[in-house]
Amino acid sequence: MKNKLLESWEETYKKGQLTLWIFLSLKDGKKYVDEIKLFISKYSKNTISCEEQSLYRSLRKYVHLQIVNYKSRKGNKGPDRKYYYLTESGLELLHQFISRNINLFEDKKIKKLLNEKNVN
Amino acid sequence: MKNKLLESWEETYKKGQLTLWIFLSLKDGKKYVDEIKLFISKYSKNTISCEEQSLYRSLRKYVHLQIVNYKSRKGNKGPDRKYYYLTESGLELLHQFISRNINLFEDKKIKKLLNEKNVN
Amino acid sequence: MKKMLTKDFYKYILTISIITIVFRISLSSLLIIETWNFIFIPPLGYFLLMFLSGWYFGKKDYEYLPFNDIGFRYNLSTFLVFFTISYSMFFLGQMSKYEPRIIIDYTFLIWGIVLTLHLIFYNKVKSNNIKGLPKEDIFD
Amino acid sequence: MKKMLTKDFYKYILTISIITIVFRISLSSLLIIETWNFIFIPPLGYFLLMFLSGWYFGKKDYEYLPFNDIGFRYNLSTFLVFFTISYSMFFLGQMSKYEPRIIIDYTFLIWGIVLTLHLIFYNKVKSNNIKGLPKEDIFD
Repeated sequence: MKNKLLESWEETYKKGQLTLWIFLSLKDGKKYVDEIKLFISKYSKNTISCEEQSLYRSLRKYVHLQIVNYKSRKGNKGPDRKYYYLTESGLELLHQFISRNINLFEDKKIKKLLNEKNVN
Repeated sequence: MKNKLLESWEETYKKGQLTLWIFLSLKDGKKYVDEIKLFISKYSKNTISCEEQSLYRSLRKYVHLQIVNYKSRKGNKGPDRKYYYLTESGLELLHQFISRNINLFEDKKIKKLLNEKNVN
Repeated sequence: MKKMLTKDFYKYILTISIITIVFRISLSSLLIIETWNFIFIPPLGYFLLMFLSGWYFGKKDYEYLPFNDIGFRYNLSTFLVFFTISYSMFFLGQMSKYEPRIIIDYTFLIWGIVLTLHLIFYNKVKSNNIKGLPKEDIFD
Repeated sequence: MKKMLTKDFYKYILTISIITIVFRISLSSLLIIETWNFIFIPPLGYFLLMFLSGWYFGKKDYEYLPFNDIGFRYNLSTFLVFFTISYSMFFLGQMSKYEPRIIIDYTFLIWGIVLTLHLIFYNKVKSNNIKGLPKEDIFD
């Protein structure tokens, strides 16, 4: 049951995380879809895996909202690749989000709670 | 539009965060519902606010799953209060979750991306 | 399944037991005195009250803990209550001559088939549950 | 609204324009030669094809981007296509004597009321959208 619970928790948690990871991968530099996938699975240590389908879906939404944009460039072989990047407002959104939500974990007390094996 | 986007993102993100904050507040020590609420709004700097109703609902689920338990104690005045705490398996679940999902942000590259104002 | 026997669920069973007894007695009484004009009242009232009980307690129960049994508990318990009371009344000779055993037997058969199908579907969704709660709902 | 004019939406408009023209012409032709036995075919076929078009393109469109307009775009465009073609055919004298103007006018009136109600509901859900996308769906 323990693993099923962890799975279930991570499933819910990941829903809110995918956007963050996509944005971080794009902040790291222009990327096409496969590179974004690779970045996410590498740096999330495979806790967040995303299907190509849902990645495309998310990117289309961000492009529509003008927080992400892309340039078409020739791939090594085959058809043109879309290289995605964060727009000005996308970058600003990301920074706002990070400062409001991620930096919370930098708080001393929270850090202690996160890292100590047993306080209870 | 920018604030509406941030709002919308945080709305989705928070869904996966509430559990973590409840667990952290309980790891900090036995608490009753009002204290949990206070802990969360204080340490999340009001980014995560939870209605009492949904907090009770979540706690009932965790108690049912035996990852959280409670002891009834007399309150200052009025009826008994339920003091919630993490069970053994709840604590283990929390640690597994933290080591898989939160410590990712300790990665050097990710930290840099999170903190630098502009890399793009 | 045992974990799903909540307080509201027991209240439901108690409520429908009373409703069912009242229904059976009032129906048989009307049939015995052959009052055909008001014969529609017991079944109509029974249907409405049963529906409202299920709705009321089911909703309260779900708000307490979102068990995902697609209502199988409720179907099964209603089935058991209905036929325990109906067969008891029959064998105690409390029914009218217009209520032969065959009607109860056929109802039992058809409802039994529906219940079996319900059980099959319940077993399918069950695999997605942890202690009766649906996976994607637990940490939401 | 302008942002919602997607490729699939234009394909839908093109498709229903063709279907509507074929429907009007085939119906009028059958009425002119008074072939009553097959008169049910154009409206039935029209209904089915229109339904399938809306379903097919609407689904594709939603998969592309989940615009939340509760189908108002589709209702409005169908309304415009249908009456542009119907009134054009009428004023060009292409219709049978069994299709007087009053029928089209009444259809226009009733559909117009439905469309207005649809617009009211659309305006209500719109406030929850960002650039046409529903808030709770964007980062999901």
